[in-house]
Order: sequence, then C-alpha cells, then structure tokens
Amino acid sequence: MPDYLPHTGEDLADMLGFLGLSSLEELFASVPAALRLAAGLGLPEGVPEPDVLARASARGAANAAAGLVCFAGAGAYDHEVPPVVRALAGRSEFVTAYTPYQPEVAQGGLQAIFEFQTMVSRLYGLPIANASLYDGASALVEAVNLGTGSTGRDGVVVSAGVHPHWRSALRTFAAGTGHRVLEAPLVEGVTDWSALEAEGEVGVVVAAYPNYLGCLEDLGPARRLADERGALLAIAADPVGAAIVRSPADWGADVAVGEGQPFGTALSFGGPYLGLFCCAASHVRRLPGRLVGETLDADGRLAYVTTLRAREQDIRREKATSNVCTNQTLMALTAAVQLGWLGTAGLAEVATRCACGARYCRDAMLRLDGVEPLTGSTPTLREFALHLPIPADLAIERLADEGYLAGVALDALVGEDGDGSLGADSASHGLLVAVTERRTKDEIDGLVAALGKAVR
Amino acid sequence: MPDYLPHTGEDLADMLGFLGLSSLEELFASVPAALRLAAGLGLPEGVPEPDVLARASARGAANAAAGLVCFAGAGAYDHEVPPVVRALAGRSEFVTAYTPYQPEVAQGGLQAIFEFQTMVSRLYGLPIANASLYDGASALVEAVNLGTGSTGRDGVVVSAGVHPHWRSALRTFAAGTGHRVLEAPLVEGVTDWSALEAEGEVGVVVAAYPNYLGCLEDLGPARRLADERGALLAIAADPVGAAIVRSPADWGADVAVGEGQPFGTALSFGGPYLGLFCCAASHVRRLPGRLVGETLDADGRLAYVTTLRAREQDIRREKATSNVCTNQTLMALTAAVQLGWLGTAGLAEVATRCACGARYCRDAMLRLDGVEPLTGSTPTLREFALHLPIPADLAIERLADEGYLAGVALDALVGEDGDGSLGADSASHGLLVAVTERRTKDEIDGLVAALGKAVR
Amino acid sequence: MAASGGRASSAPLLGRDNEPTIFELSRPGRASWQLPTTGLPETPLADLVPAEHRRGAPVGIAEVSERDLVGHFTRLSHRQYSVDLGAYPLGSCTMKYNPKVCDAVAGLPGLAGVHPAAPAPLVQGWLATLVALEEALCEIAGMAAATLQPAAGAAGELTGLLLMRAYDEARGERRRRVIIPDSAHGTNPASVTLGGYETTTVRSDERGLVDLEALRAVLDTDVAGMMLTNPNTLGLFEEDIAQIASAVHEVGGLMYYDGANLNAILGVVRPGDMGFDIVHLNLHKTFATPHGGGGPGAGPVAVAPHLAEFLPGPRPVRLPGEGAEVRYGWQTPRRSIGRVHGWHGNALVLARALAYIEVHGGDGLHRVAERAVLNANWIRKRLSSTFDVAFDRPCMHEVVFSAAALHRRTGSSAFDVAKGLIEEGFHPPTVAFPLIVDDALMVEPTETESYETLVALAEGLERVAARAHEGTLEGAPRTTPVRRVDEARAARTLVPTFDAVGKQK
Amino acid sequence: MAASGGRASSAPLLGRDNEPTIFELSRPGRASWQLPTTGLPETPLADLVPAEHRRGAPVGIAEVSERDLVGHFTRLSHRQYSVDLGAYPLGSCTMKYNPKVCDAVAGLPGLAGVHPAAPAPLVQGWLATLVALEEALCEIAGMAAATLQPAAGAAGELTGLLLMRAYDEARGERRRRVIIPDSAHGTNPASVTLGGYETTTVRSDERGLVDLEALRAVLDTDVAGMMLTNPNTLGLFEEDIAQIASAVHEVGGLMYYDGANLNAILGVVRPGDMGFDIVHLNLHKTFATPHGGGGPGAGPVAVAPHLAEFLPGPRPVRLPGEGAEVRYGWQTPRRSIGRVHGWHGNALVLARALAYIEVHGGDGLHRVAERAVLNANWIRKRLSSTFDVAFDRPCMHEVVFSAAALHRRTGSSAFDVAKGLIEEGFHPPTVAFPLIVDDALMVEPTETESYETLVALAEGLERVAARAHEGTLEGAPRTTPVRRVDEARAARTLVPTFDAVGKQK
Ligand SMILES: Cc1ncc(COP(=O)(O)O)c(C=O)c1O
Ligand SMILES: Cc1ncc(COP(=O)(O)O)c(C=O)c1O
Repeated sequence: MPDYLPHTGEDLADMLGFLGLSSLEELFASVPAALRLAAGLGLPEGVPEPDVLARASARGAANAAAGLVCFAGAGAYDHEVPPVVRALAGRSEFVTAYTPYQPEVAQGGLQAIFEFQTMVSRLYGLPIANASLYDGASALVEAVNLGTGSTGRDGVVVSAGVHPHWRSALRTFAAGTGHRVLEAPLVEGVTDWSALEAEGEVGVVVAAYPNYLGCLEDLGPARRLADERGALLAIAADPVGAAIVRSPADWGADVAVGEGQPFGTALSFGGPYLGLFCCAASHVRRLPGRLVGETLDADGRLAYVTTLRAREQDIRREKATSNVCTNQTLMALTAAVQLGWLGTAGLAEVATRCACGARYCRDAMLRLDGVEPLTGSTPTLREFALHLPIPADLAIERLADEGYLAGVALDALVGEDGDGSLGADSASHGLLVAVTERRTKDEIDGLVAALGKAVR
Repeated sequence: MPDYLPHTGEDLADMLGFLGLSSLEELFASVPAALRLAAGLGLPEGVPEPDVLARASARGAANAAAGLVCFAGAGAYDHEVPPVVRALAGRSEFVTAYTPYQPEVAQGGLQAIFEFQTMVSRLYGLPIANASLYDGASALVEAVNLGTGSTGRDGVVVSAGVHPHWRSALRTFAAGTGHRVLEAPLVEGVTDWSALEAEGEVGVVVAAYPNYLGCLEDLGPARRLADERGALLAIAADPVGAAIVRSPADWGADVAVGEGQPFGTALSFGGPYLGLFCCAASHVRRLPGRLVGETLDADGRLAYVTTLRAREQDIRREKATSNVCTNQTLMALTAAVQLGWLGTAGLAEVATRCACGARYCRDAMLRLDGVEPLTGSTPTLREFALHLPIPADLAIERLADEGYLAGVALDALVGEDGDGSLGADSASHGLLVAVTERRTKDEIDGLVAALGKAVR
Repeated sequence: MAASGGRASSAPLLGRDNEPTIFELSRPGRASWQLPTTGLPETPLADLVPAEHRRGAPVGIAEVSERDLVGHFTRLSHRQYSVDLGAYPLGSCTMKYNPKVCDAVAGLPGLAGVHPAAPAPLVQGWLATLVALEEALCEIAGMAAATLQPAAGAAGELTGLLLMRAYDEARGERRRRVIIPDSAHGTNPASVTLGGYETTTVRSDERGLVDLEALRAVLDTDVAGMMLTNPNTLGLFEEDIAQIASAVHEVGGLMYYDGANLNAILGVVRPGDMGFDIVHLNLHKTFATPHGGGGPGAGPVAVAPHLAEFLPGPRPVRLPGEGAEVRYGWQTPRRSIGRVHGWHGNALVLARALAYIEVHGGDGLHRVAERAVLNANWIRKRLSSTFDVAFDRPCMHEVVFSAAALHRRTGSSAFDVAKGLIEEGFHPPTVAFPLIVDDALMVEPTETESYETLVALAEGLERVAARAHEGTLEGAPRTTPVRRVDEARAARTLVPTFDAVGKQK
Repeated sequence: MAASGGRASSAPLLGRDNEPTIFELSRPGRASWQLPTTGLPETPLADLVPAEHRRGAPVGIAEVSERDLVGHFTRLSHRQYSVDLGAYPLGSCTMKYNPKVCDAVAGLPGLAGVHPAAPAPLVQGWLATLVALEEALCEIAGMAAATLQPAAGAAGELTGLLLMRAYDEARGERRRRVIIPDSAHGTNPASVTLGGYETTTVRSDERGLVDLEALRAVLDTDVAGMMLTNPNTLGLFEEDIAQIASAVHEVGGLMYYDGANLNAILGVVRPGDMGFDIVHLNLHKTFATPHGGGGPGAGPVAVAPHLAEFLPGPRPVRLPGEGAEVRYGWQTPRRSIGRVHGWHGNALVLARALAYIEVHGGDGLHRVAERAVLNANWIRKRLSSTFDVAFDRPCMHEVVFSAAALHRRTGSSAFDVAKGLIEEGFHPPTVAFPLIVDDALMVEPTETESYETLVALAEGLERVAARAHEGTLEGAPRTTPVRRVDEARAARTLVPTFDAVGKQK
C-alpha cells in the first residue's frame, strides 16, 4: 500500500549510489550500534487512510457529549461558526504555511494577522495586540510575567474569579519564575481584595471580567489596589462580552488577556484555542510572542512583517521576554475571519443574544424548587452559577440522558486543581450554565424542564 | 438579518440619485404594470443560514438510505473518495469559475480538463475525449447523434444490455431527432443481435460493456453487425471495469461513452455526475461539447484553450453538433484528481478489488436456497443479477432493516420506463448487486446472512 | 469611498513558469492511492476475467505521490480566476457570489451519500427536498408543475421543445417551426434542431425588442411555438410580451421562456403571468449554484397546467394520505415524454438552489432582482460616455455596450478591451454576444457586487478605453500566467490530449 | 528525469496591487453575519447590562458583505506560500506534506464538537484517542509516561524544566543551572530562564558536536540537567551521547531531549535508550500536523518512570476494571506540577498526530526517517561544491551550509541567497540559524519531497550562487507580491494595528 513517501526503487538506488552507500541502513552510521533499535518500534503496522478515518469516526461516535445540546461554558463556548468562515480559514495556503520568516512570500498570512491584531486591540481598547498565545491560560501567565518584569516585583494578586484552570497554570509556572501568587477570594461572586491588603510587594493585580462564575464585577477596587501597590492591572476579559460591556481599557487595564476560542474555533475538546494578549504602548518591548507590523518594501509598496523581533527567543535567547515560538496563528487568522464575518453589528448581536438567552434561562431555572443563585444578586452576562439541591455532577449525568450537556459542575472545574475559592458544598452542588446565541427557546425550555425533573 | 446584498442605504440613495430615480420600483418601468406581481412571491420569508442548514440536515437525516451499507450499483457506485481529492477538487478557484471564455485567466481549469481528456482517452483507447457531458445517458444520446449524423442513417440498434434509463432517455430524445430506435434483446445476459437483422438502415449500433446486468459480452458480433450495415459502433463502457477488461477501442468502437461518477463523485442521489465521451479522430468535427487543446501564447509559451469551437451552439447555432453549453466541468476535474490519486496501479487495484468482492459475494449468495443466477454462466465483473425466491423489492426492504442497501430491484430499474427486456418474473424477482472496493468481508458476509434470512 | 472588494489584485508568488502536466510529474512506481482493508481473499485477475475479455496492458494514468498531486492541483488553482477572487461581470452568465452555506448543504452525508436507486421510503428527505424546490420554482415562474431532471439550461430547452411536440402530437398535430429572436442564445436554435423543428428567426427592432410586425409575418399554424428570453439577451424587457404571447397563442403555438437569467424579474413579474407556457430556469445562474468552471448546472423546466401530463418522469410527489406525516413517492405523468436524465437530475445542485431560496425567501429574492437591476443600470449610465450603449434605454440585469465606434477609431476591438480589463484586475464582460450587436461588451454586474466594485470596474473600463485611444492596449494582458493565446493554432494543430503532443506538425 | 513536483511555479493572475485591509473594504451598514432563529423574547441591552458595566460605543470591527469577506481572504491566500504550493526546505522546521486525511479526522463532528469540560463518561472516544497517542509517543521516545498538555515545543520545554525542578525538590535539592549546547534552539535558553534556572552554554567542537571535555568542565552538583537536541541543530548525531548522558547523570543531573525534530531517528534510536529522562516532541513537525502559518502545534512531554509522578494533570488514563470493555477516565499524578494548559492540550492537533502514526505504523515511521536522512544527505553532497558544508560529515535529516565564503567573495550573504531562491520557485532554507555557523543556510528537505524536487532545488540554489558570482542577485526577489521588505523600518516606526497607520512619523 502506498504511503506519502515518493521514493521509487530506482530513486533509492540512484541516490544511495550518489552517496556511495549500499543500503539505507548505512545512513545511520553515526548512531552507535549499541543504541540502535534492533527490533523496530513496538507499534502496529501502518493501516490505510480509510481505516484510520473509520477508526477516528468510531472514536468520535464514542463521545456522547458531541451529540448533546451544549450549555457548558467555563471558557469554551458553542458559538455559531458559519461554513464561510471554515472555508476561508481552512484554505491550504494558510493551513500549510510556516511562521512568516520570509515576508515576501507570506504577505497573505501576515496581513491577516495584522487585521487580527487590530480587531483585538479595538475589542480590548489597548493599542498593542500580539499575534496570539497558546490559550487564555498561557496569555494570563505571560501577562503576569510582563507585569512582574516591568515592575520588578514578584507578588501577584489574583482574583479567585479568574478561571480555576488558569490560576492552576499560573501556580504551575510560578514554580519556575518564583512569583508569589496570592488569591483574593470571591464573596457572592465578587472579589474581596481587602483580604490581601496586608501582604508584601505586588507587581501585578489580576481580575476577570466577567469572572468565571459569570459575574460582572466592579473593577474599580482592583485598579485602586494596583495603583496603591505600584502594580499593573491585568484583566482577563471574555472577548464576546467585551462587545457590550466596558473594555479592559475602560477599567484602566495595563494588560488584557482572553481566550479567543469563541471567535470561529470549534469546542475541539479544549484545543487548539488561542490566547488573546493586549497591552499599553509602554509595554511593547516586553510583549511576549510575535507582532506583525506595517512597513514598506524596496519599491516603497506597503508590506507586512513580524517586528520588534529582538524580544523573541530566537534572537534574545535566555533574555527573551517569553519562550513562545510556535503560537496559534491559524486560530488567530480564523478569529479575524469570524470577526470580519460578524462585523461591528454581528458581534454586538452575538453578545446581546447570549446575555438575553442566559437571562431567560437563569430566570426559568431559578423558578425551580431548590435551585438557588450561587452569586447572589451580582449581575451576570452569558453565564451564571446555580446551587442545586442535588450534586451538580449527578444533575449533569441525568440531563445527558435527556440530550443536554447541562453545564459544568463547579466541583469538576475547581476540584482537580485543589482550588479553595468555593466552599465544598457550593462546589459540589454548583452548576455553571452558559447560553450562547445558538441556543433556542425550545432547547432552553427543554433543559429547564429536564432539570426540574432531575432535581426533584 | 443581513443577506448577501452589499447595498447600504446610502449606496441605494446615491445610485438611484445618479440614475435620476426616486425608488427601486422605478427601475422596472419597462415592465407593464398589468403584469407585475402586486403581492410579491408566495414564498415564506427568508430564514438565516443556520436554520437552512439545520433544515437540510434534517432532510438528510430522513434519508435512511444514507446510513446503509451500499450494495446498489446500476451505474452509480459507492467508491472510495479520499479527503485529498475532495480538498483539491473543492478549491474555490475551480468551483466558482465560469466556462473558460478568457483562457489567459483560466489556465488552471483548462489544464486540468486537458489532463482529464488525456486520461479518458487512455482509458477508452480512443484519441479524442471531450470535456464531459451531463451524464452517461446524455453521453449515449450524443454518441447516437454523432453516429446517425456521420452515417446519414437514422436507424439505431441498441442492446437491451444498455442501462434501462439510458435507453429511456434515448427514446425520449429520438422523438425530436426522429431516430428509429431498435432494441436487441438479452438472452442469459448476452445481446441477441440476430433478432434485428432484417430491419432497415442502421447508422449506429450500441453495446454495453459490461452490460447493465453486469455481464461481459463478446462484442465481436456487435462490431460485425455495424460493419455489415455501414454503421458506427458505440460502446457504453464502465470506466472502472475498463482498467482490467478490453477497452472500447480494443473491440473496435468508433465512439465510447460512460458514466464518470465512479471517479471521485459521491452517490449524490444521481447527480451531478458526468458523461464520458470519446471518439476516433475522424469524428472530431462532430464531437459534441467542449474540447480543450494545447496551443501557444503570444510569447510562445505553452497554453490551453477550448478549441474547434465552430462545432458549438454559440457559434453554429441551429447547425451545431449538439446544444450542450454548460457541462459537468467540475466533475471532470474531480475525476482527473481522483484518477491522478489512483494512478495506474490504484485504478487497476480498484477494478480488481471490485471484481474480487463481487465474485466472493456472488458465490456466497448462490449458495443460498432458491437464489439463482439471472444471467446463466455469462462472466460478470463487479455487478451481477440474481433471481430471488421472493420479490426483490421485498428483499431490499427487509435488508434495509438490517443495515444494508442490498442492491437494485430490476423491476424498479426497468419498470418506470416500461422496458421489456426482461420477463415480468425476472424483473420483479431480479436483484442487481454491486460490490465496490469499499465493501469488506464482514459486510458481505453480513449481507449474505441477512439475505439468507430474508428469503427463507 | 471604501476600497473595492470585488477587484482581484492577486499577485504572483513566484516565477511565471508553466505548471507541468500530471503526466510530466509522473514517475514509474510512485503512487498515492490507499484503499480500505476488506479482509477479502484475493483472487488472481486471471480467475476473475476470462482471457478473451482481459486487457492487455494496464491503463497508464499517471504515477505521482500524494504530495505532488496536491502541489499540482493547488498550483493549477492559482492559475484560475474565479468569483471568489474578484468580480466576474460576464453578461448572460450571472456570476454572482455563491454562498458557502450551500456548499455545506451539498456536502451533508445525508444528502451526498444517497444512492439514486434506493427505494422511496429510504429517501424521504431527498423527495421532500425535490418537491419543495419544485413548488418554489413553480411559484417563482408562475407555473403549475415542473421537472427537475434537465442537467442544464440547454437540456431544459430541449425538454421544453419535446413537451411542445408531445402536446402537438396529443392534439394530433405536427407543426414544424419554432420562432426565436435574432438576439437569442445559441442553445435556443441548437435545441430547436434537436427537437426536430426548424428555426425561424425574427429580427429585433430599433428598440432592441422583438419586432411585432415581423413576428406576425412569420406566424402561422405550422408554428409550434416561440422561444423568448425576457429580459432578452440585450438586457431589455420585452414590453410587448402580452401581445407577442397572444399572437403566438392565436395560431395555436406555445410560448417558451428561456429563463436562464431570471435574476432581473424575481418577484417582479412571472413568466406564467406574461403568457408563457413553458419555462426553464438555470439554477447555476439565478440561484447561485456555483458554475464549477463550466458546470454542473441544473435546468428545471416548469410548465402551465395543460402541459403537466407530458413532463418527464418519474417525478417526486407528495403521496395522498391522511395523518400529519407527509409521505413522498415517485410518479410518472400519464403521457410523459420519458426520461431526460439518467437519474433524477443534478440533485446536489438542486439542494443548493433550495437552500439559496430558503435563505432569501420571497422578499429576499425580490431584493436580489432590484439590486441586480440597479447595478446594471448604474454601470450603463456611468459608461455611456465611454462606450456606446447598444440600445440606450433602461436595462434590466445586464447591459450591452458596443465597442464598434472605439474599434473604428482606435483599432481596438471589444476583444482587446476585454484583454485590457484583465490587467485591471477584473474578469472581462462577455464579448461577441449577442450576435446582433457589433463588438458587443455585455456587462452583468449581478447584485452581489458592491457600489465600490462597480466604480472600480467602471474606472477600469475607462482606463482601458483611454489606453485604446493612446494605442497602448495591444498585447494585453501582460500580467497573466500566459499572454494572449493563439486560438487559431489550437484548432489548426489539434492537440486534444497529452498523447497527441508532438504528434501534430 | 520527470519534472519536479515540489516546485511552485504559480503565476500571477492579475496585477500586483496590494490587497486593501478589511478595514478599508469596510463600509458602514454593510454586513454578512446570520444567526439562528431562537424564538427567544428580546430583552433590551439596558435591561441585560447595568449602566455602570455597559460599553459606551460598539466595537468597530469592520463592515463587509460576505462576498467581500470571501474575496478578501481568498486573495490574501494567493499571497501566501505554503507546503501545498511547493517545497519548503526550512531547516529545523520539518515542513513535510500534511496528509489531508488528518484534516478530515480533525473535522469529525464527534471530535471537534466536544466540550472540554464534559464528564469522562461522555468523552470516552477522546480519552481513548489521547491514551492511544500517549502510548505511541512513549514507545517512539522510549519513555514511560507522557503529558499531552503542552501546546508547542517551547511549552514542552518549560514543562520539562518544571518537572526537573519538582524532581529536585522532591529529593530535597535546589540546583540552579541547566546546560545547553551553543547550537541549541532559542527556545531552550528562554525556557531555562522561565524554569528558574541559569543557562550554562557548552561549546561545540570541530565536529559540530558537544565538546565532552568542555561539558565535563561545567558539570557539578549545581547542575539540574542538560538540554540536548539529537540530532543537533546542525543535523548531526551526537555520537558521544551515551558518555554525555552518564556524565550528567553522574552529577545527579537529568537529561532533557529537545525532540522538536524527531524525524531522523524514528524507529532508529530512541531518546530513552540514549539515556534521556525527559523528551518533548513537536507534533507539528515530525508528525505532520500542519503548521498553520505559525501554529497551532503540540509539544507533548514524555518522561522516564521516575518522573511520571510529577507530570501535569489531570491525565487521561485507562481505568482499572474487569470485562472486555475498556473504560477511560482522568487522573492527576500524585505529585503533579499542576496544569500547563487551560484544558487538555491542543486536542485536535493530537488527534491528527495519532492518525498520522496509525497510517504509518512502526514500519512506516522508520521509512520516514530513512527517506528524510537520505534526502538531506543527497542535498548535502550535491551542494557541497556550491556552498561550504558547515561540518562536512554525513548528516541526519538536515544539513547546514555556510554561505560565508560566498559572502566574502561576492558580497551576497545567506540572506541574499534565500531571497534569490524565492525567484526560483522555492521557499528558502532557514537562514541565520544555528547561530554558531556564519551565514548559515539550513536545508531540511523532509522525506516527502521527491528526487526530482531535490534536483530542482539544488539546481535552483546553484543558479542563485552563480548569480551571486555574476553580481545579479541584488534586489531579489522581483517576482513576489512585495519585494524585499524593510524590517528595520517596521521596528523603528511601529505600526502594529490599522489604527496606528499614519499616527507614526
Ligand atoms: C440566455 C441563455 N439561454 C440558455 C443558456 C444555456 O444554459 P446552459 O449553459 O445551462 O445550457 C444560457 C447560458 O449560457 C443563457 O445565457
Ligand atoms: C530544535 C527546536 N527546538 C524547539 C523548538 C520550539 O518549538 P515550538 O516552536 O513548537 O515552540 C523548535 C521549533 O521551532 C526547534 O526547531
């Protein structure tokens, strides 16, 4: 059965002959014999493409979640992605290109990223946006690195309203950077910054907007805390919500980060997504990752190129602002296409519809016996947290049988990472429900009815 | 909700102003008021894309046939189409181009069709192949027109082994051209040409190879009949089978036609498919449809262009060799990609695997009680006809419940068109079974077992 | 004004070398196919095919790696203009934007994966699709019933003529002539011949419309019918259509509407209401199914009630029956002319068209017509001082200019203008059609091109005209993968396949 | 010899105008979005968002029609080189052909449509995919366990360094230095810093390999470990790897394998067998997941048994249990360093890589390595008289030339050679890396380029070198959408967004 290797028997003979070798084996003469794998890899033989595709389909069919109506969110949302966006972002010129090291033959991708940067900058209100980071979590980590680096202070105050997984990643990487990460707890869905006021030097204050329980917090206190401590303010902002709520810049953010998945990327079991990263102009030389800028070519024609490269690892090595090399360019390009498709009005429409559906759903659920809000009367946007009379994972299990992915159990979200921001009972009975513009009234009504049955 | 129309309110005002009009209505001043549609079209309001896609998906889900393992053939086959072929043939430059009236900006499509023509010519062994016709049936009709036109004789002798639908189309169009269509019956799957020997002038003799019951006939008698009558011989040849059996040219065909669907086109409920058309060099000026040829550009660079256009309707009008204008270019290009992917060895492999699977399936089915061959001991290739102890449509219905599309009921195939080539009993109990390279041993064994149960 | 979105300004990535043919890329022993594992015992070919049927040598196709296959066709795609790259104002071709949602519909496994011979109970979704489309098309055309079988406009025409013939024969008549105007598309006369009729051409008058007197002069009871496009191929509405129709009807003829380009009248006026008996519609024009570089299309034929019994069969129908659930089946009309397609028509094209109609709805289709006509008239007026408008009156969806005066003055023909426009980043308009206009340049912007694009297109044509006056147009285009191709040479020294290369002198 | 399949000979369709930005194509009131009908009551924004949180003005994105959106990005794609257009011999990047079947896998609704927080019983197919991939990667790397979370190679490196640190801390140690060779990729030192270590660079010897003596000189118990690429970034196999590993192990350090480019050793030799403790693998290189113009990738990290308990969590695992049916779940290692990704890693990239591994199998992966090394050596030998081979000995999957001599003689640098090669229809090799070679030209043909393509590539480079000698190389490329871009100006006059245009001096 053919594979992807073009070498004919004659090619092999000719090429080996040219090299003065008599076998392919001899190509590996520099590998000490004692280290060589005598018996070959302990992997099955190759199978033809159609079999592999069938196998992958079977695995897909074993994911019951794929067939459920999705009310899960927690940073990954089931938004509308139209065929036109998939067709354009899937063009093989974009998909099979490398990082634009040769700008003369990479203007297409470069310009798309320049457009992406502009859109992200407009969304978050800050003038500099990079070409993407791995995901929201990594963008947050880089924001913290920028903040501590720029202030020279290693204290990091993070709202417990920041996504638990992101905080977990922050703690993981802090082991290397030596940052002291302090968490400000949530009370009724709102960060209580005062709890931390006594502690040492602070380089960066991190807030989320809306936070992971869906709440819109007043970020004035966060900004004030940062000012008092001479720290930067980094805001992790939902980029869809940003279309209708105040931008990070409006709250005085120095850095804004976000998870860009809602812009054209499928749920994808969590990746590849893309980290959005924006900052004030004064921080541009600490910007992590790639940045595309406009310039001119030898004929004076407008052109695009990656710029300020002296920050990057391939040039600055151990002194680089970040180690990121490969990022999520294709997702960034996809986001530019999706945002271009949505446009000014469509983006606002999506955000409004989400909020609208979430309000309808939340109101209906709160009418169920025993279902209580988890975040008091704090305003929410497209996602909200409830306290159920039964454990949330049980509710999710029961609703899956009815065709719904009812949401995310807070326990599952925070549990693995040992997050203490919620009490044990709130966590295990807490359900986080997200409503996107794709969810219909019938679906919501059906979910609410099923939930009513499940909690009875 | 936006649609695909780019006109903003301002655009409309500006443009109408430029034209000195005050409403869009006035654009239609030349349409007599009495004829105007006062109330608008009686169609529902437009609905957004996602709803339309959902509706189409629901209709797709209502096609139980799509989920069955396919043993149906009769001119439409479930062959392997790899993702790479779909990706290439689906490139939007090919999909959204028009007929190459401006060759300077259509070299891509033109060259692909030039390659297609070469491949079809090699397959059928005749030097001229056109750029496609609508489908196998229309290719046959055009072959007959070429034959009668070239000989000046209006008699057409067609083997009853030619696909019943194609013969039906031939009769339909003969009403216009005035051809006398005579059918030579099948006996044990082989055409009995002798039955017609007495009748008038004959311009073209049409045989099928293999014929629609799957049989490989000796076409020597057809060629001799054509020679005796001064007629051309047209052969409708299965293009997959052609990889391993004698080519139409080997049998002395003047014209060869076929259904190109097996080369990369999905079953598609019967269309769009593509008609393959090939002929001897002497007939090139009667060739129906488009033909791409090689030439040079102003700089002496190799280039492609549609050629011998003086045969075509836009130039020759009532004297054109055919009325065809839009053809099936994209399917032809798809076939070129698929054949390029298969290559010399892969094409032979597909044909061999089909024959191999069909043999295995036929042998197993004939071991079932009461299941008999319908075509005696005539050799078959990838398709075969059986006589079942129960009506074939009943068997198909029962096997559908088991997950199989067991084949095509001969009754259904010939019935609608009032074809008399099979006796009533043979037709109603006749099942035509096709096996492609996609069918596994397990599927065939399952089908045979289910058939055994169904006919018991 | 914002920049033009419909102008292709693609630029070369690399050199201007030709792409080799796949046969030149081929190398013995290389391959890319991969087939599923079936677990079947292998039978030697000799046991499968008797010697007298076996092929002597394998069919040499090409032997390339998957990587080279991908490179080859991707590079070829970069040598092909398309709607997705820029405006395509080809008159009579309606090269509008093809919504990608329709590609998604056509790719649905539940639609694309269905065998055409599967019994009706197993294809209810397809039958529902076809019935819904037929009903929508009948509403749009003002007709009673339709066949979806014809694979393209020309096939629809021939089907329509065979319906005429069947209708005549059922009345015991045998009429011999069909009338078409001199502006008609070439498929009309070609179809008339294949339908077994003779063409009688009626000339256009100075308005660019059918000359009623001339028409009356050729009408008699030997006339089976008349084929008409309205708006005609000059983009003009045949204002006398009611009189024309009654004149033809009076002699017992039928009116055939060539509805290849229905774009201008969607929701404005219906062929049935104008007095037509038979209509074909090009779904690959009006209903935005992509043209595929020359096809596939679909050319359904809709008819007035008196012709329904002759339609090709079998037809998809809603089955009579009680209960809420609608069931569908097949039915062959009583006096059907028979099949005009191997199966049920170009089904996936039909599914696309239905999706297009559903997205637009009645209201949206009407807007399509308005915008198409607005765009054409804007271009007509804007360019009326640059070229002669063949018939200078408000047009419908397209406008025909004549470059004859320019040609006389500068030596640059419509053909040269077309080649010059390529350098401006646009696909040229249709040239040399309709035949009744000298040096015709037929512009059909379609409704999906923006105002900015129209302006850019007009400016491009103006620059080209200026270059014609300067005498710098000759030799265009210079920026394309190949320059002006030698069409005469192609016909003289026919090389229709790679195997013929070098064999011709 | 047949024509080369890997040479892009794409040609311009039209003019060389720039493509306007989407912001320039924008026009107020134009739109393309369409959202599903939900049937929900509409709530005014003011009721949904309290005034103090509401945004003042809408975010201006762009307002374009779907048609213009399509034209824009399609035209941009025609301004972008890619593997699918031609060879991409970028050293250290492994730009091999990306099988389209993997795109199909990644597009399966059953995989792409799954929410990452869905409970384990609902995502058994995904867990099975991840476990199967982890096992295959461990077999390929000769390791015991892996994490699939890291989103790229650099993320894998940092993960590996944090594992080192956790391991040290568990032993009650606090080592401060990590050794890397001077030929290392820039991500290595950058990761070392983020891991909280200091970089100690060890020089390469005249063979282009780690200088064992120099290494021994810097080894002590403050060394947490050493990061090494093998074959190294010169494409050379570190023959003393066994000695290197034992020297590092002797002082209690760990061996980290930068397996970004595993292509050369697949099935030939395994990092684990060479003595490495930690490995990261770039699936977007060796395992052919497409690079997407700069990402996404995936950088799983595999480790020896003693490090498994520190791996990031939660990890997909096969659940213990009886019965035929395998069940999967999540498990967080006992002393996990925590998460290094927001979810489970770049899952769809992981699914592609598994498909690639399954198609090839153990035997096929070994063939990949053989052909990759054969191609690189052929190029090395063929071009050894045109350029200096930096270290002239048999190479593995890539070869580094130096254009330093050419530069001295002709004034044309490696950079100029690269720009010249663009005009020949190829993407250039990597320039200026590795840093230890002056005027480096790093060529990695990969196994999917054919012999003909290699010949054409070599001929292209030879012609470019000849042009350097003739002095006609300056100013290349001339055939591209833009010519040589002014990188210095971009940094000096930073214009990072469209809104900054014109604001800079
Ligand atoms: C006016 C007119 N009639 C008929 C046709 C023929 O349609 P088709 O090309 O689909 O056969 C066309 C299209 O070319 C046309 O423009
Ligand atoms: C040798 C080497 N190490 C590390 C990396 C970094 O990998 P990534 O770009 O995925 O972060 C690369 C790729 O650029 C590489 O070539």
